[in-house]
Amino acid sequence: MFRETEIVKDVSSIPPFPQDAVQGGGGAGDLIINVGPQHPATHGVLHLVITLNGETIKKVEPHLGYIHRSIEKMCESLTYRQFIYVTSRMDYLSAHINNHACALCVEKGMQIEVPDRAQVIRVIMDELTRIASHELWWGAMAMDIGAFTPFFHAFREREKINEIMEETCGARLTMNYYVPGGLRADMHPDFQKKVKEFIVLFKRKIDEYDELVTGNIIFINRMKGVGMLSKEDAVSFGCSGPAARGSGVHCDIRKLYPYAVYDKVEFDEILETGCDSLARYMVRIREMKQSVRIIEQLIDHIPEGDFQAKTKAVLKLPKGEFYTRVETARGELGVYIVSEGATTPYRIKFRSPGFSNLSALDSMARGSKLGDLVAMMGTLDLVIPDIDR
Amino acid sequence: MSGSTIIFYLLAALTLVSAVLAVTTRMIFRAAIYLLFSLIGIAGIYFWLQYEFIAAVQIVVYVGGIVVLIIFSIFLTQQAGDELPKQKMGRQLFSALAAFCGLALVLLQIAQHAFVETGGEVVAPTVANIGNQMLGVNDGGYALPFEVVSILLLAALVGCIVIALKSKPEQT
Amino acid sequence: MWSLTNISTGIHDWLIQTFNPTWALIIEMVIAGIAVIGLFAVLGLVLVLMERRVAAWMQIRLGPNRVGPFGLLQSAADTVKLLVKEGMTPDGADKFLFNLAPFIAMMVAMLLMVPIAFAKDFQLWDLNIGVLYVSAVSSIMVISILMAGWASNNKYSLMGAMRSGAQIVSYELSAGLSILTIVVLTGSLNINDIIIAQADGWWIFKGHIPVIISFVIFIIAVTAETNRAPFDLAEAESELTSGFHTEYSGMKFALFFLAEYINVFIVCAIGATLFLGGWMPFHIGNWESFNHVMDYIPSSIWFFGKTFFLIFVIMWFRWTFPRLRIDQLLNLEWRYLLPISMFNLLLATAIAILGWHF
Amino acid sequence: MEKEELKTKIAELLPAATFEESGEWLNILVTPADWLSFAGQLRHDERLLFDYLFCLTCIDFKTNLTMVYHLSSTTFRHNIVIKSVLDRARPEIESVSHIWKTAEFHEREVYEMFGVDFLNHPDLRLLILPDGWEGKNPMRKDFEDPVNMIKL
Repeated sequence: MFRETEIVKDVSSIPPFPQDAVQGGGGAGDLIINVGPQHPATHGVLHLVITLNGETIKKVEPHLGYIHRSIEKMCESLTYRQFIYVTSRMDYLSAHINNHACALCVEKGMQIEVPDRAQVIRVIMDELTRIASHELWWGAMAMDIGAFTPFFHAFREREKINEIMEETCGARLTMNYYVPGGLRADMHPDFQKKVKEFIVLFKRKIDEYDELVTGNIIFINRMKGVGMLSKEDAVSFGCSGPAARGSGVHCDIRKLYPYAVYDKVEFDEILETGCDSLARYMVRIREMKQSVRIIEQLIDHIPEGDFQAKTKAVLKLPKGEFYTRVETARGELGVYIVSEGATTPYRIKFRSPGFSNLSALDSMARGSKLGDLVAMMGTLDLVIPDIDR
Repeated sequence: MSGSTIIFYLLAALTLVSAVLAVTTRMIFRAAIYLLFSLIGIAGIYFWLQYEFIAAVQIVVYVGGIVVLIIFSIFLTQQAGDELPKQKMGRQLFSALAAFCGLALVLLQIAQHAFVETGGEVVAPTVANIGNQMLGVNDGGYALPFEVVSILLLAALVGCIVIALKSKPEQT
Repeated sequence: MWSLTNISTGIHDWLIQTFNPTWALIIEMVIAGIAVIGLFAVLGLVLVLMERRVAAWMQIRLGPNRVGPFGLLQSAADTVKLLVKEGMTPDGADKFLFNLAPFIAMMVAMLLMVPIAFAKDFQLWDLNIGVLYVSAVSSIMVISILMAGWASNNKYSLMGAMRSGAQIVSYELSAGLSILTIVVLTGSLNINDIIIAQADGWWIFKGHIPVIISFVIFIIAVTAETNRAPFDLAEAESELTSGFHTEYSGMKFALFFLAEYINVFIVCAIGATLFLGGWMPFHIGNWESFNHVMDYIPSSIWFFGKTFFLIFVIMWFRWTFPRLRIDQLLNLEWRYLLPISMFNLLLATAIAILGWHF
Repeated sequence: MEKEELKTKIAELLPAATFEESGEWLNILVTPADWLSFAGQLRHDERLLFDYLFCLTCIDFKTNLTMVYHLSSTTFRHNIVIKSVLDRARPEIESVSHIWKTAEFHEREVYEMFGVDFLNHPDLRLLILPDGWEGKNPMRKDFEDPVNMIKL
């Protein structure tokens, strides 16, 4: 293993890619190719060993760990105030929502009442994060399919969200805005105004997205019937989020186990029954519209009051086990804390949505063409740090 | 030596050298590429003779069709970079003999027949003339051979499709 | 009136008077060679810049704007960068073929310049089979891609080469058939004859619906033949990283890159010649006064204007459409384009025989 | 289904199970030997239908290793937690990857991080750790890595 302290002088000592390690592959006429760890389709350091017969995929085998930082182990030595910020680096596209899950778990253990103002701002932030994440997914997926332009169109609107985030949280990607008991700081005075402006703009632009990509005949042909994931398989593989809702699985945590103020706002859980890539695509596109709907209901009704509950200086969770789950842009994020009553968690487990969604890739991809693989990976919306943790 | 002659000798050298290389190289893909150069050299000679139509057809058929076909069959059957094993001495001798016999036959024919200048009028090889000749049914027309060849090609095409359709159920 | 014709005839006359015929011919060849290479360099720079500008315009960004005025020198800077970069040959590659492939691509692109009429009476070689020559020589292009894919000893490259081979060989058929539509209407393979036949109106206007259909098919087919998006499966970077030129770097990569753009230029030039009248100004039937006014615009401007319009259309495709999948690509050709263009050819033949075109 | 109902139902299926109701959900403690047949019953019993394994992990309690399975039903929307205490020296448990397909990846992760041996797992190899990783399991409490770990 190559630690930082060792410098590899002899290149030949680096072990080759594990081509022989593929089980069940390597038959006559099979071609084994490595997609990744550096490959334009993987959006990160994911390594897929693919067994091909001609252009047809026989097996896809993910090799993970290229960006594994052992966040779970790291959290064992961080206090309950500190560990939240590490989770922003997991699924960096839904940093707020990750923080929300951790904050909820600590609040549940400590039985802290979070003020209404903080709850509402949290939900608005979560939904803005979801829109931003889906926008990036939309652009990146269109780029996988071969259309470059949507990427820039998506980033134009995402930039507006990032500006709003920057003003209120001081950061654009890894925000670290939530603390146990509420928010780190109150929202920026311009927050409401800017969010309203963004919503007006975004509602117009999302129709433009549909014109540019959704209605395109080539795009529909590339997505329809590609990467079939049946409802049973989706449940069995533990898929969640848009990937499972595209197969008609009722799994939106915001509806099933409402947290914060999700039980007080009106929105629809998007279900598509196509089970293919197009269905997963449509779920995300329609989800963005629902997120806008949630923000619209809340933005004018942010209650006055504290943004943070009074908490002790040192947080100590009572002995026991606490599990919370939230709906990130990619699916169900579970935070499982085992506490021994100390200031740091004894064991912490993040049930990340990407990890389970990725496990379904092999069964989805078998028998389809190599070109379809990028469509599947695109619609699963894999974020590699979320998978590796 | 005029410029025209130099061009001829250059083209002839290209054709011959790549033909020799095509049979002597032990890398199968290179052999195909040398064959390609040899065919392009022949097309060049046609251009030099100002038979542009024949030259273009030579390129379309041999380069665009046959060599691509050969390359595809190499792709599907061979491993990249592998050298073919060296042939046995007996085989080498036999092929050298066969090549020599062929050469002797051609030289014999050339030596036996004198090249006479044609006295008739020069027929410009325009496309219209070629077309008339190809589809003409009168004396000197090639309609019958043309049709026979097209039936042969059609039969080959149908055969290919039949073979391609047959092998499918065996795989699964 | 200023025109390229006068310059070329002037040089020719002077050479004939000054030297003996052999030397005059050799010098003319050298001049033509230098002119082609010069045009190559200029076209490469212009097209790369144009591509980036068009892309930037469609993607709401600025594009190159730092090097030189309005970023005009950006592609020159890129060329310098590529020239001084290390050209690596991977271990295990067939080095001879690996290094040969980009040159073949380049040579083919250069050879294709031969029959193109850039302006009135301004052509390297007035071949009597000009159109056939173009489709014949462009079929050598596939060899360079196959060679590059094989010799790289890389699986991505090999797959890219296979895809590209299947694609180019298939789409050559419809491109050829749509060219034949015009050949049938004109009755000649000679590029000049085809242009002269459009003196009373371009084929796209006077050839009824069959010519419009074949124009559309031609544009689709040549987009596929030049491996441009949405048919860029040979180098689909989200699937095959870079396809057949994954292993190329430095100037060898630049040659492939340049050859692609020159090929785009050439197919657009052919398209402009066949369907939009080449250097022929916009004429309406026998309306002499209007035609005369149009003749005041130099023929080279007409030619380059039309060609660059078609290039823009092809770039527009690239920055708008998603990529097709390999089986969809072949289905499109064999199930739709080929039968349509065959039927279309029959229709055009009937029109030509019955003299129904204007 | 309420906690009590679940409890009676599960007690029918597996009398040997012990319960713990302190947490949010019903916790059931099973022995590794009982686990496989019990898992099949949980998945297929018509009144339980626990078809969604949403979290599979392991905890190193220094004296033992505890496998934790969080199960949910997409039909009835009830949740339970299954725990199984393993011997720390030779941790072994039956794989459930053929019952819940997601377990295949999660078990591979637990295998490399905690060294739990999953019997009858179809493809028990390293998933996250680099190839050729030998030695200790990083998530165990006694794991030491003087080079890369920074102690606070």
